[in-house]
Amino acid sequence: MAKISLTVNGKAVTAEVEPRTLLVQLLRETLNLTGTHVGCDTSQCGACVVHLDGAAVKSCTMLAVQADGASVTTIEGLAKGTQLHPMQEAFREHHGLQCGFCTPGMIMTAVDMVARLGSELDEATIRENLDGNLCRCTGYHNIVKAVEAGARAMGQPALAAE
Amino acid sequence: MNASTISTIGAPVRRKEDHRFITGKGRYTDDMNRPGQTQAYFLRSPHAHARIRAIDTTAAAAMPGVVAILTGADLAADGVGDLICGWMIHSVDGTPMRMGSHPALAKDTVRYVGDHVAVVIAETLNAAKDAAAAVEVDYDVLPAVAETGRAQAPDAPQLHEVAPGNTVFSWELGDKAATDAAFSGAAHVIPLDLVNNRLAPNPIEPRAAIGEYDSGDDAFTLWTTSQNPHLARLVLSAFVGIAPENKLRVIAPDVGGGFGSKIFIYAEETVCVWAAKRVGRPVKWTSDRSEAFLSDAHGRDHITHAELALDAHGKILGFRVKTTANMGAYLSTFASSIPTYLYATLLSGQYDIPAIHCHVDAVYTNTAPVDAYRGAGRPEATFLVERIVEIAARTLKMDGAAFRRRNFITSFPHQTPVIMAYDAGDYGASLDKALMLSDYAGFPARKAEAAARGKLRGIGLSNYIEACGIAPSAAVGSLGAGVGLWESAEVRVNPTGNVEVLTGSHSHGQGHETTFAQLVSSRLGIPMEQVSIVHGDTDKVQFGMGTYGSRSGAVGMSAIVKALDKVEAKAKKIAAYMLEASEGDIEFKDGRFTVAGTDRGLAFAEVALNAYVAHKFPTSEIEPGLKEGAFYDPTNFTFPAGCHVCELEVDPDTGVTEIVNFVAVDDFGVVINPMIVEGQVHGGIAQGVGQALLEGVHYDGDGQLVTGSFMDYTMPRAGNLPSFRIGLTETRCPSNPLGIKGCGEAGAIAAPPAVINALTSALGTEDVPMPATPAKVWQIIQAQRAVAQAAE
Amino acid sequence: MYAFDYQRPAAIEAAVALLRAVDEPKVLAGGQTLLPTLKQRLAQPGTLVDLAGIPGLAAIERRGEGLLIGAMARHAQVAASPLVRSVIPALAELAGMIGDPAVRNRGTLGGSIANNDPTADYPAACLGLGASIVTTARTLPADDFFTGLFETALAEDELVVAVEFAAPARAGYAKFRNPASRYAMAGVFVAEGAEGFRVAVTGAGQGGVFRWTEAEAALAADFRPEALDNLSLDSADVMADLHGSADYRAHLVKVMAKRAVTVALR
Amino acid sequence: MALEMSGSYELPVTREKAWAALNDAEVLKRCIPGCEELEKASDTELKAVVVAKVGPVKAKFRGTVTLSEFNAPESYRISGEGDGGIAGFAKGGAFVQLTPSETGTTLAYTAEAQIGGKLAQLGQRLVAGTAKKIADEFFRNFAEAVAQETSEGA
Repeated sequence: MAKISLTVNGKAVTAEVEPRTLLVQLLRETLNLTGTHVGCDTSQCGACVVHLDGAAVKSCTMLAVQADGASVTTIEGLAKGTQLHPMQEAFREHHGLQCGFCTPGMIMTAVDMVARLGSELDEATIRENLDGNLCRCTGYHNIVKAVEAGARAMGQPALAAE
Repeated sequence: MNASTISTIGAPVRRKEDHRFITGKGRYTDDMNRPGQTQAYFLRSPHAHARIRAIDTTAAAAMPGVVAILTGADLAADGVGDLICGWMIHSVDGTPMRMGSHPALAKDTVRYVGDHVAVVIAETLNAAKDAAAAVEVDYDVLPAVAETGRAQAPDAPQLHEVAPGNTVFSWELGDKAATDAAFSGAAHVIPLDLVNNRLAPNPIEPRAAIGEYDSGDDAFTLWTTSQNPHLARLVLSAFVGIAPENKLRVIAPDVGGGFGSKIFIYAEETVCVWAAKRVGRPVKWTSDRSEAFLSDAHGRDHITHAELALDAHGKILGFRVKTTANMGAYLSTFASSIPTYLYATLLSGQYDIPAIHCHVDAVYTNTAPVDAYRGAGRPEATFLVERIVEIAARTLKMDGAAFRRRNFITSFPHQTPVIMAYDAGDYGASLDKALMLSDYAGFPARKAEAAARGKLRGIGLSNYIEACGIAPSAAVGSLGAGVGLWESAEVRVNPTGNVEVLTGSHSHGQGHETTFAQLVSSRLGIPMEQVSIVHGDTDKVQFGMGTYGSRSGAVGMSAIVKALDKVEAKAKKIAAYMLEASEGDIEFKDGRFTVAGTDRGLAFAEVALNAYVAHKFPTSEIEPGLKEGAFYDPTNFTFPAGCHVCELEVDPDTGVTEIVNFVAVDDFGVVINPMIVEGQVHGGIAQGVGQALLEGVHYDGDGQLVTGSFMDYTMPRAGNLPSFRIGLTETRCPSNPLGIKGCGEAGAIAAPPAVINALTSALGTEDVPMPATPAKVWQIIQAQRAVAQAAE
Repeated sequence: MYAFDYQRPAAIEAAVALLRAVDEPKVLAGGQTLLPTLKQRLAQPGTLVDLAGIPGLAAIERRGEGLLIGAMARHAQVAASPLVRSVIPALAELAGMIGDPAVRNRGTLGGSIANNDPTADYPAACLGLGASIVTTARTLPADDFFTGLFETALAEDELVVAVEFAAPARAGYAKFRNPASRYAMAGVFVAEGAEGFRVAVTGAGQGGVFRWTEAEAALAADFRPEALDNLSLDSADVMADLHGSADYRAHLVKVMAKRAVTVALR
Repeated sequence: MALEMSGSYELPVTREKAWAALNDAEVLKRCIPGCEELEKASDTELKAVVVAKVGPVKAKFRGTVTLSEFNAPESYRISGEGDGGIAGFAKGGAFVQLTPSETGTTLAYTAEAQIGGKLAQLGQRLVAGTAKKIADEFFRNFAEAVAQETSEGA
């Protein structure tokens, strides 16, 4: 067993884990943060995307021990209290989800996309940057619209100042 | 528009369920854990066909953390019954279909890679997997057959003794003599051979189950990823024999997509609930994606030869079809109905075809079972009809749209020669709108412009029809269904005027919590937030048939309407007493009961409260309370139809196909929430494009699955698809009170022929297989160039 | 996963010492190939030696006219680095085409080349740019480093420390992605360096990354896409699988080579 | 999935010596890539433990190597099958033919390989290259082994 300390959604966490424990297992099974999902075993579907020190990673392709000392944000940590994150709002407003299973990973990927590429994203850029996230319900049409709108909302000073 | 307002039918109301999904608070089966829970891991056959000589679990059972290792022998010892197929099909000679025994854990033979050999139950999943590696299975490997077209060969290995020649049934529909006669008088006969490729449904949530046994009550609970928990309970009770229905509760919580694959009763959930009593602790299993590829029922997999008879002017005279349908190694829950009553009955398409005959052989192969996948039979029918119609038009040098128009059914009701009686539609209207939205007339100029850039551009039409709202119990019963396909609803009005609606439909992405609430809100005049939709729990909802076949709107919501009618009728009686008026004078509008011609009235909530207080009316005449239930069985299927147009470009250097425009015009009858309906169309198109260009399950000659992960099975990604252009036309469905037809499968049904008709038009050859991958398209272009060079 | 021990040494010497001392060690860099393999129980290492705790291994520095990129530099870091984008833009572009954004945030240069997957991108860049691979034991040219399918010249107790890239006069990379996995079905890196023209091909060779010498000669004579028109890659040693025949891949190599030249000429 | 390969090697020894080596368990053990154990169960059957390593994948197979279709000293078939537990199974075989040549003996082979279970499901893209590599390695090792024996003998 290994003892690890990390920050998850702003809270300090320490845990004893077997080295073979995946980060996603730590989140789901130990910390009961079940918003992060597992949809494949070959690092392709992106349902497990979380932010590690601010960057999107696939939490099913990372050991919990590798996150020792890091700061992790999951879908549960995105909203500020009852105030939804603009990207969450955009997914709801633009019907960017159906069954909801891929949604947490999609939203985390979208937020990361804005952090890397800015808030004015065209359709081609969005589609290319969703390459690591699979959705079987929406045909991506409304996800693309949601990401575009969410990005723009994230760029608005009023919201950015919050 | 917000969910808190009073809704109207036809408004794009934002979804009530979204809040929990976008905040990570959804509750899917794998998110749940039960006290004392154990983990199950299934040991699966690596061979496509083998006899099991022996299973030695001694070493494995002694490993740390192992609770139990169970095999088919244990299942048999407990008298657990086989998994069944619930739809009886009879062969042409009158014999019933040949159903091979399908135990949840193999008895003595495994018949496909991934077949269930044993289950290891342990304290942790790692411990279960560690032990599974130590189970020794002595296999006598047998020859296997995986190809649909080889299953009936005289030398093919035999899967089930009861099914000689691997033939499940040899079935037909239509009038053979009339069809032959139509062909004998034809000016043109268009032949077509095609393969409808096998697909993996791949909802992003893998299947999962937790079985629990309460020895105090001698009762079981099963949490599972099901599209129809009541059907699961029925089958597990009545056929598999796990427990009587009153001692088995099945809960399907949030379910992450299904597309058909979560309708069926599988080995894994059966074993989890059975084993829970055996080990005296809850047993949990969650599929990983590799297992899903092996064991979730696949879709499609047909080989077809067809011929279309035409007169000299392009009028269709007759249609002749011979299909071989691969059922996989066992008959899954609804498998037999897919290539028969959900396929052959749609072979008339949107066209007036006087004579049709279809013969279907269903065969066993050493592959995963095949069953309903989004569209289920109707995509196979539509692909065939729309390909052969397109080829006919091209052969006769007619415009595809004009050819279709010449053959459209234009008056309703219309009885086809293959059972279906189309009740309403306007196929010309959807074609017109699709041609306009796609700028069909401007295509030649765009093609020329693309050619100047070195690209091959094509356009393709698909005029589909589907039979949805899979329901009329008498109809499906006469065709062999083992269950009725009505739907139930219960409307519970609480004393403070808010409402819980219990439905037998099940939502796994379709947005029922919103659409159903929208219906109730508009009908009762109460805000959306005062309406809760309850589904997916057999202890809460008495019975229901679940969600598939685009039936939740047409059938499920109609049941709610019927229950609401009863609620309103009773509330009017109560209101009449309270308002001291006669019942006949009470009107209900915008959430108020009023006395006709006066300003006297009561809000819905006031009447609800008084229904429970019960002081103001004689309870000898009117029972207290306000709760009504209904079962609704429609009089016919519904017939959504429309026209999809695909325009694409091929890069001849790489064989890559890019869809540049996709237009979908659909007639779904009355639409409750257009936002949700369009979302359903988008998703369906993506799966249809996937079938046409990307997706294909491939077994090698030994029956090994070689597309067993997302590394080799190409799922549609955002970059494979364009944004779609969606249009609606509306003819009201006459067979249900809301006029709804259903929208869940249209995209998956319509898109494949639209794409392939476009691709064949771009390439100038009809022989383009699905999935038309870049490698295959490039090969076709090379072959054409070789022929052209040889001709020079 | 099978159980294993986990070590995160703080110095490269300690990492090498661990490789010598422990039973069945396996080096963990970005883990984007290793962890999926372990999850499927297709390997059973005794100890994972994680290089993430070693300071300085992710540095990207100017080295003479070229670049020195640390083994633990993540793909996203290389793709976004202003230094890489100005000195060898084709290398930054290649890094930005690997996997998907989340994978690029974990995957590393050193991990990629030490694994030498026949469909990985970085081996093409290293071979195409004539890079030098700096290990804990020596510095060796890319031509000698990649020795075959999943094979390199690395000894059991040897680690990649960094890769030294000379700045080419011009370079370009073009990749045809496998539709399912997104790995290269044909990836071609074309460069004009101080020592001449190089064309390195990944995704197609049965033995992994290789140089297409006929194309190099043709480009040396005429650095334009058209210079490759009359060439064709012999498909005898080209990979064939469900996604494409050897002929198709060989053809794709040529198409991608031409596109890479076009990129280089931008 | 089944794959077919072929190749040939020049051996600097007589056909009889090459034939003897082909039937020598010790030589075979040294030549089969990753072979950890090879014990004779009979004249034609050997029990084998082979570790196959392909990139990050490392799987241990337990099984048998069988020699058959003897036509001494010209040709035989060598085939093997192994159970890799969770990884699945692998089977392979080669028909080996020896013909005298100017410098000694020409060894020509046609080989086929097949894998099943998880390896077939997940390793699709690597199967062909790996099978070819293993076959090449075996016969290259064999050519080296007999050459070495000759030089040692001389």
